[in-house]
Amino acid sequence: MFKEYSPLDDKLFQVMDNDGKIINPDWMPDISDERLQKAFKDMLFARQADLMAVSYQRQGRMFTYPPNFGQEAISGGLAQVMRDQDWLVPAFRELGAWLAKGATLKEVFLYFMGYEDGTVFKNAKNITPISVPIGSQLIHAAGIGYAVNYKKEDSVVYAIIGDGGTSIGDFHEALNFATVWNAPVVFVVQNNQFAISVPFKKQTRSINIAVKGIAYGMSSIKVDGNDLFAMTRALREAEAHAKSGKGPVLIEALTYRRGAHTTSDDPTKYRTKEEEEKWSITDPLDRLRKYMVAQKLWDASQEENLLAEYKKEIDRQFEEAENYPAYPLDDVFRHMYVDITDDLKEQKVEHEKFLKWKEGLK
Amino acid sequence: MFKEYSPLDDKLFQVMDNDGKIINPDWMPDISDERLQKAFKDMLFARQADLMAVSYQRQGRMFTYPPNFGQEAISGGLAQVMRDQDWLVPAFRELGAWLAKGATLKEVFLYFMGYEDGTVFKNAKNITPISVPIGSQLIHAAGIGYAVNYKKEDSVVYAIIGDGGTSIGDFHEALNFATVWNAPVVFVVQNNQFAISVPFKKQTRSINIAVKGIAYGMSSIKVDGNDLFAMTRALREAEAHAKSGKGPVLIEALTYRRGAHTTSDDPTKYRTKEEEEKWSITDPLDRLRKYMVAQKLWDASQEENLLAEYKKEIDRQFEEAENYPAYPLDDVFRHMYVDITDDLKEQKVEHEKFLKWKEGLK
Amino acid sequence: MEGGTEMKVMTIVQAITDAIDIKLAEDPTIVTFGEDVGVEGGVFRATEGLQKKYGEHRVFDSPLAESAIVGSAVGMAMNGLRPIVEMQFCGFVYPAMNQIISHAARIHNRSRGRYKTPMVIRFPYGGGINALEHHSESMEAMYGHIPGLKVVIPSTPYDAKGLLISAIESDDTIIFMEPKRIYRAIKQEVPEEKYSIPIGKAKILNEGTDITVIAYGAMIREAQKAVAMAKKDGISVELIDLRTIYPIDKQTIVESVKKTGRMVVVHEGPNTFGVGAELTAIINEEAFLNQEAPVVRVTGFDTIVPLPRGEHHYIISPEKIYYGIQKSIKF
Amino acid sequence: MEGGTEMKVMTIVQAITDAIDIKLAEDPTIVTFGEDVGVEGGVFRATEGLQKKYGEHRVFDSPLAESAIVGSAVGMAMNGLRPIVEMQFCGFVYPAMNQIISHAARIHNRSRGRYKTPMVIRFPYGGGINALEHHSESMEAMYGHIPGLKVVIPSTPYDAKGLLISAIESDDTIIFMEPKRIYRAIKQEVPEEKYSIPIGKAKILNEGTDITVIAYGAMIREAQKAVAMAKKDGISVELIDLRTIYPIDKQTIVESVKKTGRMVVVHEGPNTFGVGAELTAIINEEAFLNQEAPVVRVTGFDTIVPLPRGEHHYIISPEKIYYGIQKSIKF
Ligand SMILES: Cc1ncc(C[n+]2csc(CCOP(=O)(O)OP(=O)(O)O)c2C)c(N)n1
Ligand SMILES: Cc1ncc(C[n+]2csc(CCOP(=O)(O)OP(=O)(O)O)c2C)c(N)n1
Ligand SMILES: [Mg+2]
Ligand SMILES: [Mg+2]
Repeated sequence: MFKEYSPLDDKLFQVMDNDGKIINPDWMPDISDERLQKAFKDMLFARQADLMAVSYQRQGRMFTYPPNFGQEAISGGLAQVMRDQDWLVPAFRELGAWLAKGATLKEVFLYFMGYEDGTVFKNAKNITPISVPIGSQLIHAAGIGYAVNYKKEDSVVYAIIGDGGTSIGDFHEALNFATVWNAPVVFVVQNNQFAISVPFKKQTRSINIAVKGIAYGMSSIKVDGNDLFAMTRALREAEAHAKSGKGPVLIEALTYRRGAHTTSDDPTKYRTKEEEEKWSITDPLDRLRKYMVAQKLWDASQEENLLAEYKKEIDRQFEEAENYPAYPLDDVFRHMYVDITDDLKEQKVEHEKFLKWKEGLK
Repeated sequence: MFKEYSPLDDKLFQVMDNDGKIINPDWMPDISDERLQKAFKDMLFARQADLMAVSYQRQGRMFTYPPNFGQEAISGGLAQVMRDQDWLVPAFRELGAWLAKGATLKEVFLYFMGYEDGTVFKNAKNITPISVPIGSQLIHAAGIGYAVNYKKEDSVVYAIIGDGGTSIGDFHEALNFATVWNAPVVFVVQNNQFAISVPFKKQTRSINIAVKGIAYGMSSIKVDGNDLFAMTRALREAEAHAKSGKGPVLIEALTYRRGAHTTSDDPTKYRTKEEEEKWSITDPLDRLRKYMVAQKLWDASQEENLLAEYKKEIDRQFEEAENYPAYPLDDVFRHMYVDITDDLKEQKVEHEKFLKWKEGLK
Repeated sequence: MEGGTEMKVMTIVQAITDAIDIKLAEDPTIVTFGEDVGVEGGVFRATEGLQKKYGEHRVFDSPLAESAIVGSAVGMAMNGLRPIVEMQFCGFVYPAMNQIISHAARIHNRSRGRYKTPMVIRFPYGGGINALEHHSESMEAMYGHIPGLKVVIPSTPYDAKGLLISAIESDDTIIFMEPKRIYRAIKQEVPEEKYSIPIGKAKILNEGTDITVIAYGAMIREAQKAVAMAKKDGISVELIDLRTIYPIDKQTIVESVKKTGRMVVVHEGPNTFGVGAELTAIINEEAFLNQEAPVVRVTGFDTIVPLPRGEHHYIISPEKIYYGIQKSIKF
Repeated sequence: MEGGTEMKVMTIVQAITDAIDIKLAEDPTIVTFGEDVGVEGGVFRATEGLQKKYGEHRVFDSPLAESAIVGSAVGMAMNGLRPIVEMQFCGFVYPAMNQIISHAARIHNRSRGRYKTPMVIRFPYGGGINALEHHSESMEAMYGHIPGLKVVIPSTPYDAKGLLISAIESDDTIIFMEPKRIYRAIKQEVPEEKYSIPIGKAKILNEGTDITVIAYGAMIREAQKAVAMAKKDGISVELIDLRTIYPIDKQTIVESVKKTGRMVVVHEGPNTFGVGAELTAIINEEAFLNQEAPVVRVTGFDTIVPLPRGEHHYIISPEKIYYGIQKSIKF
């Protein structure tokens, strides 16, 4: 596949068109009906949670939140390939992938409500915490991949980054180390066309992101990131490639950030309604729905009921998060080291003395 | 030329073979006989200075020195294109290029004897100081190039780096910024196949270094760095490209570091005599001499006399450097800021008090 | 300022925009760039409107790469420009550390004065805005420890404008750290015209006789509240705004402590190897015989700034500063 | 050490190799890598012979990229390995600052203890070897200021081995700085077997009553000469090797100064915001009433370490330390 879709030709790997028609049946991935229904539901759930997160934030019930609206098929594809023993190395805009890996929505809410506890993802196997410094997590993926080889594990590492992130040095170093080490890493670039306000065309003059793999001798492909089938198929090929010892793969997943960068951003400052509308036609959920309805795998009339159910569940998890216990003073200190220093113990004791004194003031 | 010699084909751009025969006359650059004689002499001088630098160091008369032995045609090519208004942004292994730009050998010796004064290159126009942190100087080149465009200057920026340097994040960021800004920068990678002890094949899995340009949409080419004609021609094409507003160019100059990494390095630890001998056949001076002798542009029997003259001159400059005035205390402080701080003034005064006290001890 | 000067009410962030605006208008060698600096006008709107006014060549977005932003500014400076670069947050400067330490701070020395780097690296710092990880750091002591840098932190709109103008006009590399917590919290009348405030000079905000409190940036406001609490209890506090982290205005500080005999230092960054340590050392060296009590450090913990729900534990309250004052007084 | 232990004369660099060797033999999760670490055995030969002994998967060269070296070690650690990485010089760590500050120092806290980063980042530091620019830095205070790191500096072969073994066995991220100036200058009998020296404990090298001198790394040797000079003049110096820069062993230092009443701190790195400042602050806080004189800082200037011909101005001589001792005594 990496030969057929050489990024040098800037061909986009698609399986399904915007109307949900399969235009590239040779590359249609094998997904059972049940699995597909689950995939669609999960994407629907993620979108609903995402929309509600934005509105919780507007209500002042959460601090900041990075919307995934429009990018659900990338996480949806990852959900098709990630196994327990595989690693997910995310940035911060991978809601569906986190959930697929075993994180709970409540945890995600907790994180964006301001608790580190929310990024522990304690029931998710092999997932690294949310990583905010752009690009830096890709290098961890290379290291994790080295350890996979070293320990002869059967794991693939899925590492996620945005289009803006491809400009930073760590992107380059990570891809280089991963290839030099033949590490089983699949790098997925969510090319949502913006880094906050900066459009992709200001990030680089390369014809696309996938060609950047050539600089490392890495197999790479540009995929329609709003096409669940294309994403799934590309990820499966990448998985096979990585597992067979052929080294890492770079997947550019072309998509569009339909929402704001975060809830504190206002995209009207830097892009047009027309552009937004143009991209809305490619929406990953709409396309998949059309396909599934046509295949009689989905009854759109049920969707409202389902959404009502989802809303309840999302509200429930959000409220649970809202009722999370207060953040104890001890939590500021106790995780700083495995072997905590006297210095930190003292600082805590001293602060407690102050708190007592402050009590006395009143 | 960048089309004809696409780095994707891993074709090496050569004009002259190892026997000094022109094998690619279409691409032979236009150089007058005098100019060529001067180029050869300059390369000869640089080599002689380089060899003597190593032996001065062995005699304990210099601290450390990075040999250029075997890489002279790269600097030799740069000498053909660099004008006063052009910038040279070097790393630390560009003896011939420094001299061509107007630095004196004495200055170079001073630097490696341990004086910052040696990297001021005060009579050389538009040259940046020797840069030791690998890769970092390429970014300066992008910034200088931005300023060239901003001020509408007629300048080209020549930025030099080694093969090892292509692994570091700054390489990536520099190439990206330069293309995004359409900066008139020619990046020259001296691929001498080693980064200290680490062979090139351990740096990357890309088929060559030139292909890395594709990641930035940058024109690039792999050139025989031991072929003065190929280097000259490639640099001229790159110059024209950069000047015409088409943006930067990446030149991989394939060469071999025939000497040690620096005088404190012992290459026998990590490479074989056979390898060294294999590469000695491609020596840039030997090839050029063969060509020139065949063209009756050079009389090899004169070379010994010339070398004797050069040796004298090199010794003279070295001795001048050795007689350089002592490094005054004030020089530790006075260049730290344009507007020096009271803190530094005090530290100097306090140190002088100590020195007085110490005098009294004796 | 002289009478007759037009004044305008500004926030700190507006004062910053105003300083850059004035200098862009005045000096064609000035450019400003960074992530989202152009069209968007910066995530905190510090460069709002400037691209429209001065064009894309002078005010622009860069690709997402801090090392290249700082490093290319070094190159521009070597070729005659005077760049002002924005790093989006204090916590995102680290990819640029090599360019800052190895080049921006050194080119002048390395080239024995041949090349200058008249550049400003500006970024918001500090906690208290309920932000994600890496958005609340205060690493001024780290920058102060790097030879070749000067480090400036304003605490009011008036100072922000005057100090930033000095920073832009300086021929040295200036780290300009902006207290984002009070970007919009304080409004003040600021002269419309150009003026500058010297780098390296602290300011006595409140004269007092019993104890000296030294703070800067967003901590000034908290310290002022503590000063008011102390006043109620009959303690006369001399409050000093440090304004410049390096070079430190030893004279003002030492004179004050010689008068009061006591000192409290307040800062958000980690305690150990922080600004408080250096100020203590200075007092110890220069006013030892006047010290009536140990210097009290009211600072951040040696921890990562917690996410918002835990941040109240970390953040320095006026009460905590007053606690420090009491501790010193009662010694 | 117990009697009966086999001893071997080693330099510091040999002791380091020995520590890594012992741990590689004992623990299959340990790997070590960096630029020139494999075939070459490191530019200072600290990993000499280890690739031959343990194979290319455990001891290897990496591409030239400090950020990736540190960052991939973080990843390896998250997936169960215990990496030891070498940075070639203190002046070349900066490209890795973001990985160090934002990840190596934080993953444990960020993940609330789910992931540990049991890794050692080791590198030579300090001046005095007639090196090029960037090869003489001493930035320990900078690392000490970063929450989440521990910073260790040995001064003898015995300590180098024992401290490095502790560092490798620690589940925290350790910055291990090696005084390259004395890599080979000191030979000492060192036990062949494994032993460890606790991180965070200073060592009293010389008991004394008149004044406390605190140093570490290559400055210990210089301080010892100063102690001898002082002895001749009848001054009894208590010499303490700090050994760990963070966390600081306050107890040992404070107890000593409570006894002697005077302190001199010696370090190579820049003065302002340096280790001397923090030690002064500690003494000021904990032994104020015992202080008979201000703490004297004998440190590097706030300048870049000059190239070799100027380095003698910068470098700290025994005389300069003794000058500091005199200054304190005569106060
Ligand atoms: C090193 C670094 N610099 C700056 C930032 C601030 N920042 C957060 S998100 C972002 C844009 C990221 O764009 P992209 O990589 O395309 O990801 P997206 O947000 O589109 O998912 C920036 C600049 C950061 N987090 N880290
Ligand atoms: C950031 C950084 N890391 C490490 C070093 C130490 N070092 C000096 S030269 C060198 C190898 C450079 O190799 P290459 O780029 O191929 O240039 P060459 O020496 O072959 O000319 C290394 C690792 C350095 N100077 N800077
Ligand atoms: Mg994006
Ligand atoms: Mg090389």
